[in-house]
Amino acid sequence: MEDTGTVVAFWALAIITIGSAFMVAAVRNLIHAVVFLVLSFLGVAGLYITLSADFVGVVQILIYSGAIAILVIFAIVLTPQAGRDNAETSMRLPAVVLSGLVATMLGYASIDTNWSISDRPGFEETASAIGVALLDKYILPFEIAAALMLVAMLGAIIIVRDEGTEGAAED
Amino acid sequence: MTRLLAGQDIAHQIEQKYPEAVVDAQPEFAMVKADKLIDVCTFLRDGDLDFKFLNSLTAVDRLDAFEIVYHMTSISLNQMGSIKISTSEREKPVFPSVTSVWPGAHLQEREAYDLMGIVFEGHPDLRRIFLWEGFAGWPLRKDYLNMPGHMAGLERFPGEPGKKLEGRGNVDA
Amino acid sequence: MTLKSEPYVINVGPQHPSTHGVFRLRLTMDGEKIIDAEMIIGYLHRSMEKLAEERTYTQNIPFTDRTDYLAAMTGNLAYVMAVEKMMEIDVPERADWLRTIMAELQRFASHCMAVGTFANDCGTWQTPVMHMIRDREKILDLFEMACGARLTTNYMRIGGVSRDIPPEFLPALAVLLKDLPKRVKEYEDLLLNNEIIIARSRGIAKLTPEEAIAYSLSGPMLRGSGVAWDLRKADPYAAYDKVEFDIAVGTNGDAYDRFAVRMAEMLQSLRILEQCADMITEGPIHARMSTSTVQPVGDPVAPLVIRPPEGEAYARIESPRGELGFYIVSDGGIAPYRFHIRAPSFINLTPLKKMTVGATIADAVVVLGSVDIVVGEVDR
Amino acid sequence: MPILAKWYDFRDLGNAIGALQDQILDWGAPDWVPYVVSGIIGVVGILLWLLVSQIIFIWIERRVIGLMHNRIGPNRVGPMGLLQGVADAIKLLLKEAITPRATDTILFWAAPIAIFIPAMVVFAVIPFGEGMVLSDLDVGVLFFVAIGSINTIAVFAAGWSSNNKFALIGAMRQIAMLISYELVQVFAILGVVIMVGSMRMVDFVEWQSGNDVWMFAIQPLALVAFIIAGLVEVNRSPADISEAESELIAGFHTEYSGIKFGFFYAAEYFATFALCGVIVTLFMGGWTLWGLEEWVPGFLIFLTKLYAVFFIFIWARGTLPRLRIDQLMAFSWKFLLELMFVNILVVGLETLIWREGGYDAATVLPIFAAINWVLAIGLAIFWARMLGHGTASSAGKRATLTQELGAIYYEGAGTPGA
Repeated sequence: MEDTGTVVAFWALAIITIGSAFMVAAVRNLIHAVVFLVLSFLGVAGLYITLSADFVGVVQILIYSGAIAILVIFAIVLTPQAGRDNAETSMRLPAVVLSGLVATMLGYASIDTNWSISDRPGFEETASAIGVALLDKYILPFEIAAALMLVAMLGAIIIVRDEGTEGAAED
Repeated sequence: MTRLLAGQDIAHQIEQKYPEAVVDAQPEFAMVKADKLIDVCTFLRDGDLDFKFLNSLTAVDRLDAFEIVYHMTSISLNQMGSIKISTSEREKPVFPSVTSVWPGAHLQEREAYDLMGIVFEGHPDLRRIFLWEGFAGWPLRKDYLNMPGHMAGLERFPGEPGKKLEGRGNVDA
Repeated sequence: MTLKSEPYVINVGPQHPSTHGVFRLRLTMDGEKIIDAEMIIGYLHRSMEKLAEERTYTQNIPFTDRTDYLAAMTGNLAYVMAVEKMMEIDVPERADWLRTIMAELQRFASHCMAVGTFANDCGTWQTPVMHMIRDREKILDLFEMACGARLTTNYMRIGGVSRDIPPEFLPALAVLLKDLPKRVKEYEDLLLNNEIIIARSRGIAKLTPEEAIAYSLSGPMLRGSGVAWDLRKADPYAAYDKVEFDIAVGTNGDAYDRFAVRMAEMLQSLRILEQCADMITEGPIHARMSTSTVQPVGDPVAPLVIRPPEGEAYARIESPRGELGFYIVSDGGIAPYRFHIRAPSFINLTPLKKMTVGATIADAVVVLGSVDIVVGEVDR
Repeated sequence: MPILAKWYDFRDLGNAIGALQDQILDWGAPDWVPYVVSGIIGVVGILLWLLVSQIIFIWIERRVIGLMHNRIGPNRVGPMGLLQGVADAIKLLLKEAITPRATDTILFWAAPIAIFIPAMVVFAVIPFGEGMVLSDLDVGVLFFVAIGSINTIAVFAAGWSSNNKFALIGAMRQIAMLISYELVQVFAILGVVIMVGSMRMVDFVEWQSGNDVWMFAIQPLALVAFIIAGLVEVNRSPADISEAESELIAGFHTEYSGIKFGFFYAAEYFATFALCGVIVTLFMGGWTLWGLEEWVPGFLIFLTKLYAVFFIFIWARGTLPRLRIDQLMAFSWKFLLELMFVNILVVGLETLIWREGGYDAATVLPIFAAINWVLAIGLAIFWARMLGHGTASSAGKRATLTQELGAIYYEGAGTPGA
């Protein structure tokens, strides 16, 4: 982790992620905010890769910047009332102060504690390690999550279905 | 061969149903009263003449009157006939619209209105079809943009011997 | 939880790759579904009916090429037959045969364009239309051999045809008639049974026979809805009563059936042409005009100025797009008093709104392709 | 393995790079410099190859489609029209890149770049030859799918920011298609990954050359689904819905002109090259050809296969008509996805039997191949019949011929296109 390449990469990605995250809140146009959100997702994916967790990094790109961003975009585009700009709120000052406090607290906590570096060598084969862990050690949460998602999907279809039955049914 | 029904036969059929509807009967067409048009057309379509197919609807400017000529065909009997209606009103000729009888007349009536200035009452959407809304005048009328005293149409080829029609002066040699 | 979505308006045309000319369709869309369609035409309106009143009967013949520029021969034939009907001229037999040959060649060429552009609208990348245009070129060469022009032929005259076909015309036609049927069968196998074209056009813009007759549709539109009505059979003109052919009829009245009807009609045209090629007789190609008309100096056969008796006449023929009729009123003058063209493309557009509302933009394009309009004839 | 391990033995480009690295280290550069230098050389190599092959392929595509239309195709620019690609590039460079007034300028400017980058980054994972892969991730295939999913955002940004109704419809259609066909693509790859047992691209090639069989012989269904999903992803006919000329003028890049449009045009070609590369690696044995790679450099075999697959796409573009957007979606959700589920189930069982039973590949693979081929064809026909495709009402029918004037032949039975 100490050789110069990854340190440079880390700091570059950190700046991108934090910067675009900040821009998400600061920029006026809502669609620009979403694009910056996607940029921060990619930054986080880059950070995963610097930690040589390549499977999680790639899945982060696939899931977050591929699917969830589209979800957010459709949400924005399909809600008619949503004005296209970040609403002007009077709570701007207290928001800044509060976020400043939280940031300093987190910063202090992360710098002050001495993280114990585990001596075990990094995984080369991260993908198979995750696969094995998912399917034997954590099989129960894996199945519950699958069932939950299935229920959610069916719920979504049912909500749309009965509302559109007369339209969609016959043509 | 398609049998061309003479105007007299059609007039005879119409008279049985609507006695006073027929004004005149010529070999090519039967002239019908304008206000009786809808009843006559519905009878022609649904009666035993079975004129379900309207071939064409044409507006003719006869200088002293406007005529609408309807050509109809009966597909089952392979017969063809035509009727006419006429009005001497020059400024704003008004006729009943046959779109209720034959929907096929929809565009043809809009064309007659657009080019000849004939208003069809009961037409669902009577607007100009070819020209833009603000266009002044009705182009197909004989007196449209005429030089004073000259009527449109070539009556005699310059230098051509032979009779000359009255009231139809043109560039004479 | 109904999503409030406000409709938006889209202009398809007048400059658009698939509107077959300057034809504008203003669609009001709710998402992908069309809720209102309005056609705005008149961009090519040259008011031919007014111009024709200022020219003699013979000078009007070139106008009829330019209304339906994809089927000029049938345009000439219809106008010329109307005037002959008014003057009771009977045309010599050879002229009848020539007229039938030219009309059927024109139908094949026009259907080539119609079927090709319909496949284009279904999304093929110009491949079928290029092959069909190649066949159409061969027919245009025949026209050029016969009357010197490929598109605006101006071939027919009142009382006959302008000039006889050169000796090498019939051999060239025979060669053509040998390989065109194979071509059309190839197109039928490739396009008729193509699943994607079937999926795109089956069930689109269905019209029942009663609706088709009520909307006074004609030609492949009417026959696509199952009504076996063909003017060449109903009221045989030229030499159609001497040739054997069938009427092609669809069964479901949708865009696919009109496409199938046009394909079948192409084969029937070739069948007629074979019979005409070997049954054509020798003889004069122009009727001798009666003395009542003005005789010019020199050629007694084709008078310079024709003056039909007072009266009116409505003659109609089966053009590739439908019933093409000419209603001519004469007041004894040398120019028609009223010259009305019954344009099949214009009237076939009447149910356009009924056919496109409820469908998507992709369907509206396919519907327009199946109606097969020529804007020159729509706007006149 | 290479007899002459000298730097000029170009059969394995690794030699040249290796020699270069030793040279740099001799000059006493810090340890990370050769790493960066070889990275740059790799990137420049791929970029050059991409640009050259794109320019040549513009010409090849228009020529081949021309021949399908029995016309000649471009022959004006340069000898036999060979410089057509160059002419297009220059034209696009010189044309003014117009920005319509009411557009969202930042997004409008960023969209072409956002589309161009993923199309380039994908090549980092594709193995051109022995040891010739820019970054040998052991999640290679997943990287390809993940990068593919980014250009959905770029397409939306392009469609949304150009403030043009046609562009918006095109963008919405494109997003809907990409999402539904991404699933099919992932499941198609899953079948192959299960059998090979790893996601490293080089492993696929080694597995196929080791067992002397091409993956598409064993899993035809996965190949067909992957090609169709690929066609949709790179937006080429018969699925070029969002830029369907006959309906929307040019889909989401209607408002772009000049080099901005050039980026869209180039990105489409690069994405297609990448797709062909992955198809060749996954299904057609990458750079190996039954031992030929000993003599002929691997990347030449790989490129010929890649261009052959690209030809199939051109062929599809020249002949097949376009599906409507809802039919394309129905095809993915109602047809392809179910086939993929069954495919994964069967492949999973087969691999389980193979691994647990400990059989060797030579006996077991032909059986799997037979099962999978029969399954693919049988399942496709059965499922299509279930959805009502092959039935009589939707079959192609000639018009009926009749002599009877005025008769009515209307049955009204035709069901709308399934």
